[in-house]
Order: sequence, then structure tokens, then C-alpha cells
Amino acid sequence: MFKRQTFPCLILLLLAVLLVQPPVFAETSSPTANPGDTAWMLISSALVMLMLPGLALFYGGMVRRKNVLSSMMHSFVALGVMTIQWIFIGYSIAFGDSIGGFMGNPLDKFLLRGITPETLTGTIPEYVFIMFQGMFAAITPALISGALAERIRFRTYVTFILLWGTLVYAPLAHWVWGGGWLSQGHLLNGLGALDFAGGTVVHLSSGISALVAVILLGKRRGYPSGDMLPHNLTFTLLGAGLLWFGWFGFNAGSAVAANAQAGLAFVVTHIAAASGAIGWLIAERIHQGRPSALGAASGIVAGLVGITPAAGFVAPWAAIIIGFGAGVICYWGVLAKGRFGYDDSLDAFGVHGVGGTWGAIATGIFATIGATGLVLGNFQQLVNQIIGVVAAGLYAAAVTFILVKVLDATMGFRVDDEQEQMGLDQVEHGEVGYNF
Amino acid sequence: MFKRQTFPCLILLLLAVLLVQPPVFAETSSPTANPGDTAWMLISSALVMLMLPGLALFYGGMVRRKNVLSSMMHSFVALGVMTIQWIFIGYSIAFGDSIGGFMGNPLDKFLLRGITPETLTGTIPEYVFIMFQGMFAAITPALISGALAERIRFRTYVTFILLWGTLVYAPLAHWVWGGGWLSQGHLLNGLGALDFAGGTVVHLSSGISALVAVILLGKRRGYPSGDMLPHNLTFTLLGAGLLWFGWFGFNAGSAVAANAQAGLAFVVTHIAAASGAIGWLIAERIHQGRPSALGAASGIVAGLVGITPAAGFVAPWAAIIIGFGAGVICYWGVLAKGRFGYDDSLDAFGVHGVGGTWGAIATGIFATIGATGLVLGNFQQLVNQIIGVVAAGLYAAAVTFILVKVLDATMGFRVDDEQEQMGLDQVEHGEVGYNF
Amino acid sequence: MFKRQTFPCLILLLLAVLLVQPPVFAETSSPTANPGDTAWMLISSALVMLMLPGLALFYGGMVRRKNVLSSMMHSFVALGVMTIQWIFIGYSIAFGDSIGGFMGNPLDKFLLRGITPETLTGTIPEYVFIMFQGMFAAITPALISGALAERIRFRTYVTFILLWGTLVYAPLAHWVWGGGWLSQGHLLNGLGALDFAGGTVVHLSSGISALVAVILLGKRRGYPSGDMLPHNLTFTLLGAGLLWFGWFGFNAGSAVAANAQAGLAFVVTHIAAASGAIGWLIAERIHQGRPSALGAASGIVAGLVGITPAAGFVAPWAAIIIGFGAGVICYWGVLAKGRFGYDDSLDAFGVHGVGGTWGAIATGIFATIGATGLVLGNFQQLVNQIIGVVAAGLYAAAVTFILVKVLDATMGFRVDDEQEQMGLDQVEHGEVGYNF
Amino acid sequence: MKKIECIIRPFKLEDVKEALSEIGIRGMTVSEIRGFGRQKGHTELYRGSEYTIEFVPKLKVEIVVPEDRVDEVVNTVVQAASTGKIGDGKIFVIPVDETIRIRTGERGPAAI
Amino acid sequence: MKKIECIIRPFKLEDVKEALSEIGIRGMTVSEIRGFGRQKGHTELYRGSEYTIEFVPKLKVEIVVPEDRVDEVVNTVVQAASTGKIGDGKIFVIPVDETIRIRTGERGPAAI
Amino acid sequence: MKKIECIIRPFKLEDVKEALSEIGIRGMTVSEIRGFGRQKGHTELYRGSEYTIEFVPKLKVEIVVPEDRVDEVVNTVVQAASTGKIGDGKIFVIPVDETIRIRTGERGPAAI
Ligand SMILES: Nc1ncnc2c1ncn2[C@@H]1O[C@H](COP(=O)(O)OP(=O)(O)O)[C@@H](O)[C@H]1O
Ligand SMILES: Nc1ncnc2c1ncn2[C@@H]1O[C@H](COP(=O)(O)OP(=O)(O)O)[C@@H](O)[C@H]1O
Ligand SMILES: Nc1ncnc2c1ncn2[C@@H]1O[C@H](COP(=O)(O)OP(=O)(O)O)[C@@H](O)[C@H]1O
Repeated sequence: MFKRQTFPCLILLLLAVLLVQPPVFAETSSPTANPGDTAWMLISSALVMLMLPGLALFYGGMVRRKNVLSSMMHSFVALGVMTIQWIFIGYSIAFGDSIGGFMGNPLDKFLLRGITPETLTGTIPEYVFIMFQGMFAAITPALISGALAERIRFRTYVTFILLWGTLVYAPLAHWVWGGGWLSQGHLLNGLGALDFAGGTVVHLSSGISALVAVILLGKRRGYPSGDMLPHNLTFTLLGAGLLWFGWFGFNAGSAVAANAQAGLAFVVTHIAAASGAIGWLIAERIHQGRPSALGAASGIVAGLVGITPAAGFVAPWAAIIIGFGAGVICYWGVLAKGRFGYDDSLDAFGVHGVGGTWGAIATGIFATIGATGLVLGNFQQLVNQIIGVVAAGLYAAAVTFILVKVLDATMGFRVDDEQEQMGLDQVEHGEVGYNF
Repeated sequence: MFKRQTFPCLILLLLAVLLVQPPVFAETSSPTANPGDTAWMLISSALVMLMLPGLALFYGGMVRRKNVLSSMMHSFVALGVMTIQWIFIGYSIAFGDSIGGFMGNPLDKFLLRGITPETLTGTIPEYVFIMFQGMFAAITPALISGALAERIRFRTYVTFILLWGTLVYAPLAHWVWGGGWLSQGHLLNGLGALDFAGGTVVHLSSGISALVAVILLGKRRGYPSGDMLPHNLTFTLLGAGLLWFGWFGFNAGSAVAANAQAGLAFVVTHIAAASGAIGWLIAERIHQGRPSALGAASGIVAGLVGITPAAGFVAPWAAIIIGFGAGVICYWGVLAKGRFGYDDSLDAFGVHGVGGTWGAIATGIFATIGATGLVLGNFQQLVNQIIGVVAAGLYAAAVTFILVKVLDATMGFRVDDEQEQMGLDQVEHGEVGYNF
Repeated sequence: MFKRQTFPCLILLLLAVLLVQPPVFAETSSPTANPGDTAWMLISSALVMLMLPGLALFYGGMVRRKNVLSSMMHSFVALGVMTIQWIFIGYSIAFGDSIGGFMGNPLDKFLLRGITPETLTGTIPEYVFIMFQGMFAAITPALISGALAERIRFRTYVTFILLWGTLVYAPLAHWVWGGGWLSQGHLLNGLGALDFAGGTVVHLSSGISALVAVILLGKRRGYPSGDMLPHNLTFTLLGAGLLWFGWFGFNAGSAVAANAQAGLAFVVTHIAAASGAIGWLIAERIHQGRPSALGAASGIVAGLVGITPAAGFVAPWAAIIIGFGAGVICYWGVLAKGRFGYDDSLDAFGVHGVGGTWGAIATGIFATIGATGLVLGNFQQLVNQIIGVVAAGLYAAAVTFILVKVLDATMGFRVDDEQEQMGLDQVEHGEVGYNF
Repeated sequence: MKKIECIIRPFKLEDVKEALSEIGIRGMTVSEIRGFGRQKGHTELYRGSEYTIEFVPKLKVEIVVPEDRVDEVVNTVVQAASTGKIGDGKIFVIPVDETIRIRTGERGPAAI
Repeated sequence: MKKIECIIRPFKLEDVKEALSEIGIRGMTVSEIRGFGRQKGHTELYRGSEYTIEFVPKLKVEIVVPEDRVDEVVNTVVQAASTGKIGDGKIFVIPVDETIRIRTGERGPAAI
Repeated sequence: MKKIECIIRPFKLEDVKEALSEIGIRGMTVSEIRGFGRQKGHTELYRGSEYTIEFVPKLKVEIVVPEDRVDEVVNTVVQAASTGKIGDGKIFVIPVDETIRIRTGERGPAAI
């Protein structure tokens, strides 16, 4: 009984702590936010937030009917708990004063202290910047849930993403965006590893972690078998549409202003999504004879993943290649699981891991705007990209390995066989998705 | 036959009147709108509009299959008729020249007369302000439909919301935002009752009216019984996601500019939604053993309702308490219906009435930015909040009481038993939701 | 085998061509984009993009279960292939140097050459303008798919929209917006044909083409019969909601700035959508006894179509008439197919063709802001509108006639009877929408 | 033992279930079916066009009972499910050779 | 009376219904079922992975007729529903002891 | 021939199918049904309110076999589908007069 209450108690304790914190007063600081940039970053934050319901649909449509709510909850609960984690320590670890280039000081901006509505980050209120970045912190662990779907315990999942977000995501964000060792001006010849909107920080890290987790946790009961078909592909298509929509905020918002770079990021993002869909559909057509709706949805996401690190650095023509390549390569990526025999339920690794790697490398090749890639003769950038991928991948994999092992041993990560057969909706949430 | 045509005739008559109105010419006025603020308020208006399809899904998923279209129509038709009502007289009653602090002069801005594209409200075109406010006028009566779902006649509902919007919503908006007696600078020690984005005007008023209406109209046939389960919780989750997304416009848009206050409202809104979900899930976990998807969706909305009046006035740490509190308190609020035996189908009172009250009081307690609440020692503000709640609640309850009584006696508010059994989709709309 | 590979080869060839293009460098040009306007146009572009998933739901809900994915794919694949076409030549044909007022030079801006992130169109980056316009190019051919649903081959459809977009849409866009012969300052007394956001270019052209195509291709097997009912009207309602939301970008974005005109376009768009729904519901009520959810969804779209050409030119009171009129007239428009015996599956002609014509004419009647219509005594404008409708309609019809004939003879446009019976999802995509 | 298959209107399920409970019937199996019969000719209007709905949604209720209770059950269902309008449905009585409860393996009347 | 249960391919419903109408059969009951039989081995590709669909969607059509019409109905269905490919389905003829029309209480052949 | 109708728990389908395959049964028909029986009393909580779920989702598996295999099939299903908890379901054995394969017109045991 005591154990069951630990989590709520923790929350209540923290809330109590808050109450003694001195209230924050508005200060008058001379420079004020630019309304146009602020408008764009407010809506960009909202757009990225919408990606979580989008992801819930995208994933929820692919699982079996009996797990649809469970799968959707993986995204929704991530939005819930990661937001709170971000406010307490996540933002501070990612963007606080750097401790040796590895992570920010978690206490520096603990509970956003010292920040008022008038505090600016560039031309926008820091509060808005915090929100924009916080949405990334929420969606990244949720991406992993695609690999684990249909077999895991809800409370272990919640614990896992809280720890993973704190130990993997926030430090990686610091490395690349928070002034850490992979940022421009630091190591790697001072060029840094380019990652405009999170190819490595978001997609590669979640994809590789997904792979490690499913290898450790094992296959779903009966996998592969005929009754593991997607239960509602209309949701998956709609989810892909919402993800595409939200990704405009994700990528073009990463310019942190409504400027020329935002315009560039928007156009290449859109092109890559379209090319990704075309690439995947053509691959399907050639390999399995028919282009499918699931293929279109998958290709859209693959193209978007691929362009993410490159979005502020490449020209439209390069976006066609990156997107199309992502569609084809990720199609090949999802086939891999059949060959190697792990059970990545909804291809979190096949799409985000493989696509994230492709995107990071492609950025090193095609960067021509505000950075110089291989096509402009700069081989060093490509090397840096690969170093970034390897470093982030190894780090994420190692921490995930430990987390999964520990949580499985202590809390138990998987439901038992009978529960898996009955479906997680009923077992974990006491509900069913549809009462038609 | 004559009676059936009354409504269309009325519309045509009004349209005829319009034609004689002199055409509006564009005037050149020196100050022009700020593009950044205008951009933000355009998109905020669109975001609030999207809350109605979101509400349609949120509610539609919770009813039985046979009433899904009927329930969704309650939101969609509100968007239709309240928009037209707003253009004709609603806006004028809310924001026209005050008649003794009670309501605006309905003829002052009848059919938006005197307003041109160049007319400004603050830094944005008045047309945009009208739209932003008009979306609030549409969603507020639609919230009530959650209480009445599965048993009411469509035409009576349409008549009800038109009257309620005119006699309850528009005056209340005037009281608080249109320069009425609850506004700052007026009564109540000049402090007014704080209501940043509509905790009292929108949520409390609709919630209390919902309660009055269901008590008067009585329970659904067979309530409570096992086949009244939500028919599609995936819709309810998606609806909650869209509401969350749209609420950024609702709350952060209430700053009526893309400024520091909008940023603050955004961050506390997001935090409260997340905390609300966590609060509700923990309450469920403790009370019924399992956190549910319906609980997550409900907690999100509860948190959003709770923060609404406070959004521009409280710090992030307070948003955690307000949101978490809303989740827990509204969970308790929905349990009440079982105890007291009324049939609030989808808990419009339990969430909006209870959550709106909590939010109004919490604003009086936690306000620290641009206002001073109890935590800064200002007891008066808390008193004002309570006066605001009681006044608005009593007024809304009284008018609703009369409206429901009169409409029930004249038009009939409920369908008959057989129709209720067959389902409103077929009986009222001649359709069914799904032909699988 | 060779034939099957033609399409992918073509793509690869084009991609190869791209690689030899010199990389685009950022130039420093003195004027920079206005952040507020840019923010609004970024989000407007995203909003129009969201209309395609919206359309996918709107249409997908109306077909039979066995064709739901096929129908949704018609919208999604349009977003894919038309985006790429737009980048290669579409934008250049629409907005490149005019060749005699008929079309832009396709090579002028081939693959967006000569454009950098700093290039401006008005106060926004040209890249953003390209995207905004590109979304229109994607949705217009997708509208046609509503007429052809449930019977056509996927690959022929893809080929058709690529050709139609190139030969019909892009030239029409040039005529009206790209400095062509229907633009202001050119023929027609110098007044041009008013088309604010695409009543003629988008809706009339797609609607009339839809009519021509279905007359040539013939009815669905068994039409009309009882089992052709919409399979999921909740999707259709949600789709209508997303279309309404996205249409704010479509119309208010057509001001290409966050200014007074955008505010006007927003308010009249919203009013017309609401009035359209009311108009259709009243027409249904009178004619068939009950207002329906499908009617509400249809009326919303009809109202939006009707106001599209007028959005920047008319006052709110006129929007009520235009929207209400569109609802009633389009209701009559969809009845026509029963009378004339063609099978416009989802009423692409009945809504977009009829509504687009009504909107174009109504613009000539009611324009009072920044243009003068019949109500201000300018008969010439009405004449111009009619000339615009007739010219665009005839041109679209003629080219569509040839395209359909040629494609039917070469690739085959329809699936065979057995395939039609089995459903396009399984036959064309190897999937089913739902595995409940 | 006999299996009594009743085709009824969906909204009559509650009434039928209650009527059967009153006479002590505690078990039944329900499935969604679509019926085609005299009731045909029903039309629905979608966008003003008439569609003939040939297959009407119905429920099938299956009740297995000992022979001596057949008449009682049939009469109860007839009463509870009847509205007097075309389309009320049918009852078919079908012989059952054997009945087994899976949980216990019990057979015959003891199994239901 | 006999109940003729036909398991058919979903897209054959229209044909079966029409063929039965032609021989004067005016009533039937249809339900969605999933079949498992020789037809197994069918695979679908989702994201390039093969899934064996063991249960194939079928329709069950139930027609109750007097004994003397059984052969006619069976032959009609066989003709209308057959494609010659594995998975066309089965027909089972099951005895019916009694038939009742709920609306009127009529029994026997008059009830159908 | 007999038709063996088994009402089972949904998640037991896989086990039942495999057990039947092992004894050489290659054909069956499955449909989704809702059952009402002793198992009633199960409640679900939605927003803290208890709802009594009277109709529990079950599957009906229908297997037509020659008379001499009935016992074997019944026993197999009983074993595979049993959990020992209330609600495991029932098996009903129903006589079948005739069996026809639509594809070939074959009749009798050859048809299944
Ligand atoms: N011959 C039949 N065989 C099987 N089911 C039948 C038969 N005739 C009718 N039914 C079922 O009974 C239902 C009601 O029959 P119908 O003829 O419409 O009305 P009524 O029962 O009032 O005469 C039908 O929808 C169908 O499901
Ligand atoms: N023994 C059986 N009992 C019940 N249903 C069966 C049986 N065998 C086959 N079926 C049903 O008949 C359908 C068709 O059978 P199948 O063996 O695939 O092809 P065919 O009928 O052409 O031989 C199956 O999908 C199943 O629904
Ligand atoms: N008399 C009956 N007629 C038809 N179906 C029945 C009957 N009794 C039970 N059933 C079916 O069997 C299922 C299980 O029965 P139940 O009484 O709950 O448990 P058990 O079989 O373990 O005794 C029910 O859900 C219902 O579908």
C-alpha cells in the first residue's frame, strides 16, 4: 500500500516545496519581445504540442483494437509528465549553465526560477522558448513507445520516460543546443555537429533507445502472426497528417523567429514530407506490388524525420533528395526487423533511428545555406555529423540499456502473458476503446 | 406548416433588412494594426474555433453510438447559430456602450455597424477582436450540451442556446470584460473580479446552467445502466488533444497581443493541462485502482478549465497547483452526480462548473503577476472572486431555470421515450453515425 | 516490367539533374521580411496544408468502408505529388514571367532557381509565398477526387492530377493571380475578374472538371443503391471542422499579410461558413423534414466555397447572404445529380462547381471594399465575373475532357467490376481500413 | 434442449432481457445482424438523395432452454419485442442435441 | 421448416440477394463473420512484412424456408455465390422446429 | 453432420484454433457476440461511476463435423477454452441435415 502511494506523495511533496518559494514579480526590462517572432513561436509551440495527439493517432491506429487506448495514452501521458519534469529540472539540465559541456546545472533554472514574463531569449519571451523546447522533450520519449507498444506496463513506462527524459534527452539537448560539446564553437574543429531541429537529439536518440529496449524486452506473444494487423489505418493517416502539420512548428519554429530561415525550414520540410511519401510508395510499388496508405503515412514521417536536422541548412533541391532518400531507406529500415528478428511493434527504430541517422549524414553532405557540407567540399562537417550520431547513439543506447534492465528487475516492464492476450486497455486502464 | 417555417422566415427577414443598410466603405485611419499582434490574434481566433470540433469529438466519443451525430451537432450548430447571433447583437450586448454596467446596448454595434476593416481594438483590427470573442460566445453554450446529451430535441436546443447566449453569456461577458460592474475600476473596491480568459464567464456559467437544466429535465431513460458506456474513447482522447491545442488560443490569445503576458498565459496553460491530467490519473489510481484514458482526457480539460481565469496572473509554480488541484477536485466533482442522483450525461457541471469555481477562487489566491492575490496578502481579491462566482452563478442559474421551464412547456425539451431508445441520430437527424 | 518502372525512373532522372545545379548561396539583400506578416503567412500555409487531411476525412467518411483508404489517399497523394510538381514547374507556370497573359514561363523559376531565403514577395520571404500558393495547387486537384471516388485506378489518378495541375490549375492561377489576362490592370476594362482566394481558380475549375470526368467515366456499379451510404459521418463532420479551421489560412492568408484585409477576410469567412451551415440545414428541414449532420458538414463547406472569391471585398452583412445563399444553392446543386443522372460520388461538382459559380457572381454583386460591385452600381464588375467563370469553366472542361479520354484509352481510368465490388482499398492498396 | 433464435429490433433488447429475467431466464447470447424482409422499402435521405436501405439493423438473441420452457420463452419474447409494425422480427426454434458448460464440463440442463 | 446457413464472400451478397429475390425469397438475415478453412495461407503486406491472415472476412446469410424449397434455395445460392476459387464458402441446412412472427404471433410457414 | 457452436472468451480463440488444428479440424467460422449469463455483475468504472456491464464480449465459434467426431471436438474445445472462472462459455451441438460446398457443389462429409 505504501509503495502504491509513492508517486503521488512525491508530487505532493514537491508541490509543498513550491509554496515556500518567493512569488515571482514582473520586472520592467528595457527590450521587449518582437510581436511577430513571438506570434510565430507561440503558434510553433502549439503546433509541436499537437504532434502528440497526432502521434497518438498514428501509433494508435497501428496497434490492435484491444491496445488502442494504451497506445494513445503513451503519447498523452508523455505530454503530461514530461511537461512537469521540464518545468522542474528538464529545462535546466538542457539549457542551464553548462557543467563541462555535458549537461546544464539542474538547479540553475529549477522550477524556472529567475525567469519572469519579461525575460527574453533572443527576440521572444523566454517562457515561450521554454515551452517550444518543452514540447520536444515531451514528444521524444513518446516516440519510443511505438517500439514497446502492446506489451508494457503503464506505470513502468511512465517511470521510464521520466528517467530517460532526464538522463538521455535533456543532456543530449544540452550537447547540441544548450552550449554543450557538440554545439558550434566547441569541439569538433569548432564547427560542431549540425542538428537544426533534432535529427540526432530527438529521432536518432529515441530510435536507438527503442531498439535497445525491444531487444531486451522480447517479442509480443505470438509475434509475428496474422492478427497483429493495424486495427484502424484511417487513424494512422490522420495522425500522419497532424504530424506533418505540427512538424512545421517543429522545424520552422526552430529558427526561433519568423524570418528567412523559418521560411527556408518550412519549404524544405514540406518538400521532404512529400518526397518521403513518394519514395516509400515507389519502394512499395516495386517491392510488394502495391503502394499502400500505411506506406504513404510512413513515408511522410520518414521524410520529415530525414529533413529535421537539415531544415535550416539545405536548399529545396536537396530536400527532394533527402526526403525521397528517407522514404526509401526507412522502407528498407522497417524490413530489417523481419530479417533480424526483433519486434519493434510500430517501427520506432526503423523510422526514427534509421531516418535520423540518414538525416544527420545528409545534413553533412547537402548543407549549403549558413553552413557548408560535402557538396561544397567541406568533408569535416560530414565527419562531425558522424561523430555526433555515434556519440549520441552510444550514449542513448547505454543509458537505455541500464534503465530497462533496472526497471524490469524492480517494477517489471512487461505485463504477463494473459494480460497481453486480454489487451492493455482492459488490463492497465480498465476500459475498452470502442463500445460499438 | 406555418410554424415550421417561422425560423427560416425570420432569417430571411433579417437578411432583407441588411440589404438596405448603407454599404461600408474603407476609411483611412492613421494608426494601423500591429502585424505581429494581428497574426497572433488571427490564429488565436482560429484555434478557439477548432475547440468546437474538438468538443464535438470529446463529447461525441462519450455518448452511445446511436447519439454520436446528435452530440457532435450540438457543438457544430452552436458554432453556426452563435456566430450569426454574435454578429447581429451578441457582440453589441457584450461590448457595446454599457447600460448601467449590466449589459451593452444591443443596437450600438448591431450587425457590426460603424466598424470597418481599419477600426482597431488596441493594436489589432476590431474585426479580429470580434472574431476572437465570438468564438467564446459559440463554445460556451455548446459546453452545456454535454449535460443534456442523449435526450433533447434538436430544435429546442438551438432555440435554447440562442436565448441563453443572448440573455446569459453576452451580459456576463459585459460584466467582466465589456466594462461592466465586475470589471476592474468599477465596483468591488475598484479591483474587480479577475477572470483572464473566462473561468466565470465561460466555464462556471455554462457548468451551473448545465446543472440546473439536467435537474429540471430529468434523467435519461434507464440511467444509470451498463449500456451507457462511452462508445468511442479514441475520439474523446483526440478531442481532448484538440481542446488542449485550441486552449492556447483561448488563454494566450486573451492577452490580445503577442507579448509577455501571452507567453505567460501559454506556459501556465500548458502546465495546468499537464498537471490536471496527472492529478486526475492519480486520483483514479488511488480511488479506483487504475488510471484510465478517459481520466487523462478529463483531467486535461479540468486543468485547462481551472487555469483559465488565472492564466495571465499567476506564475508557473502556481499553475502546477491550480492544474493538479483542478484534476483532483473535478474528479470529486463528477463523483457527486452519483451521490446526488442527477444525470449530467458528460459531466458538464462536474468539470466546468466545479473547475470554473475552483479556478476563480484559485486566481484570488495565487495571483502574483499584474494583480495581487491572497499569497501576497490581498484578502480583498479573494472576496471579489467569490462575489463574482456567486453573482454569475446565481444569474446564470436563474435565467436558465426560466428558459428551460418555458421552452419545455412550449416546444418540449426532451424527445419521447421511444425516440430516446432509438437514438437521436436517427430520430432527429435521419442518419446513423457509422455504416460499417 | 519496363512500363511499371517508368514513373520512378523519371523521378530519379530529375533528381540526377538537380545535382548538377549550382548550390544556392544566401545573398544579403537590404529589405528583410516583416516578422508579423511572415508569421501569419507561415501559419496560413500550414493551415491550408491541414485542409488536405481535412478533405481526406470529409470525403473518406462519405464513401463505403471498403474504399475509405483509397479515398483518403486521393488527398494525401495529391499533397505529395503536387508539392513536387509545384517546386519543379507549377510555381513557374503560375507566377513566372507571363507568356502573353496565358501562362508563366515554366523554366523561369524551374526548381525555384534564383530564389534564396532572403528573396521577398511583398513583405514576406518568397519561399513562404511559394508554399502558401503550393498548398492551393495541392488541394485543388484533390477536390476533384470526390467526384471520382470508389471507382478509379490509383496510378491513373496520380497521372491525371499531375497533368491537370500542370495544364489547368497552374495556367488558371496565372490568369487571375500571376499577372495573366484576368488580373486587374489587364483586359476586361482593366478591372479584371475578382477572385480573392480562388473561387474560380480553385473551386469552379475543380468542380466543372469533376463533372466532365464523371460524365465520361460513368456511374459506379449499382448506383444508386442502398448500400452506398456514407460509412462514417463522424469523420465527415470532423473533416468539415478541419476544413473550416484551415480555410482561415486559405482566405485570410490570401491577404499575404497580417493586416486589415486579413481581418476582414477572416470575419467574412467565418460568417459565411456559419451561414452556409444554417442555409443548408434550413433547406433540408423544409425539403426532407430533418436537418442532418451531413447537411451541416456540407453547408459549412458550401458557405466557405461561396465566400472564397469575395473574402477580401465584401462586408460582414454581405457574407451572411453569400454564405446562406451558398448553403441553399448547393443543396439544390447536389439534388441535380439525381435529376440528370450522373454519379458525382461525393458532390464535387454540386458543392465546388455550383458554389464556386455562385461565389464568383456574388463577388460581382456585393463587392464594396477595395472594389465596387453591383450594389454600388458597377455593372461591369458583374460582367467581368461572368466572363471569368465562363472562360475558366470552358478551359477546365475542355482540357479535362481530353485528359480523361486519353488516360482512359491508355492507362485505363476505372477498375473493373469485380475490383469495384471488392473495394479499392484491398484491390489498389492491399489493405483494409479497419480490422476491428 | 432447444435453441430459440429471436430476430428483434435493436432498441427492444433491454425490454426482452428484462422480460426474460422475470421468468427466470439467466443466459443468452446477442449478436448484431442485418435483416432483409417485408420491412424493405425504408429510405434514408443523404444530401437530398433517397437511398433504399434494404438491410435493416437487427439483433439476434439466442436462448438455449429445456424443451418444456420453449413456449413460455417464445411467448415472453413475442410480447416484449412486439410493436405491431412490420419488421418486428421472427423467432426460430432449433433442436439442440447436447449442451456443455465449458468451465465444468457439465452437460444437459445443468449446463445452462 | 429448415434454416439454410450460407457462408459466402462479402462481395457476393448483392448477387445472392438478387438471385433469391428472383425465386421469390423475401426474407433473410445477414451477419459478419470471419472464416477459417482451406483458404488459409493468404498474406497481406504491412510495411513490407508479411502477415498471414488466417481469418477471412465472410458473410453468413440465414434463410428459413419450408422443407420443399430447400433444394431450390441451395442451388440458387450455389450458383450465385460461386467463383470457383477456394474460399467460396459452405451451406449448412439445419432443422427448424417452429417459426413465429413476433408482430402477429403467427406460426409455421405463414410466419416467413 | 453436427454443428458445434462454442461460446468462448475472445482471448481464447488462438488456443482453441490451435487445439482444433492439432486434431485435424481445418474449418470453422467465428463471429463476435455479446453474452449474458452467470458472469453478470462485472462492473467498469468510467469517471468514477460504476457501470454494470451486463453483456460481456464473447466469440462464437461454429464447427461443422461428422457425427463421429463430435465428442472429440467438444472435449478439445472444453480443454482449450476453459479457465475455470465463471463466464468460460457453453457448447451447443446442433443437428445439420445437409452440408454443401459452394465452390464445387459437393455434399456431405466431402464438403467440409
Ligand atoms: N425467411 C427468413 N429467413 C431468415 N430471416 C428472416 C426471414 N424472413 C424475415 N427474416 C428476418 O426477420 C426480420 C423481420 O422480417 P420482416 O419481414 O421485415 O417483418 P415481420 O417479421 O414483421 O414480418 C428481417 O429483417 C429478417 O432479419
Ligand atoms: N467445418 C467447418 N465448419 C464451419 N465452417 C466452416 C467449416 N469449413 C469451412 N467453413 C467456412 O467456410 C469458409 C470457406 O471454406 P474454405 O475451406 O476456405 O473454402 P471452400 O469452401 O471453397 O472449400 C471458411 O472461411 C469458413 O467460414
Ligand atoms: N441459456 C443460454 N442460451 C444461450 N447462451 C447462453 C446461455 N447461458 C449462457 N450463455 C452464453 O454463455 C456465456 C457464458 O455463460 P455464463 O453463465 O456467464 O458462465 P458459465 O458458462 O461459466 O456458466 C454467456 O455470456 C452467454 O453468451
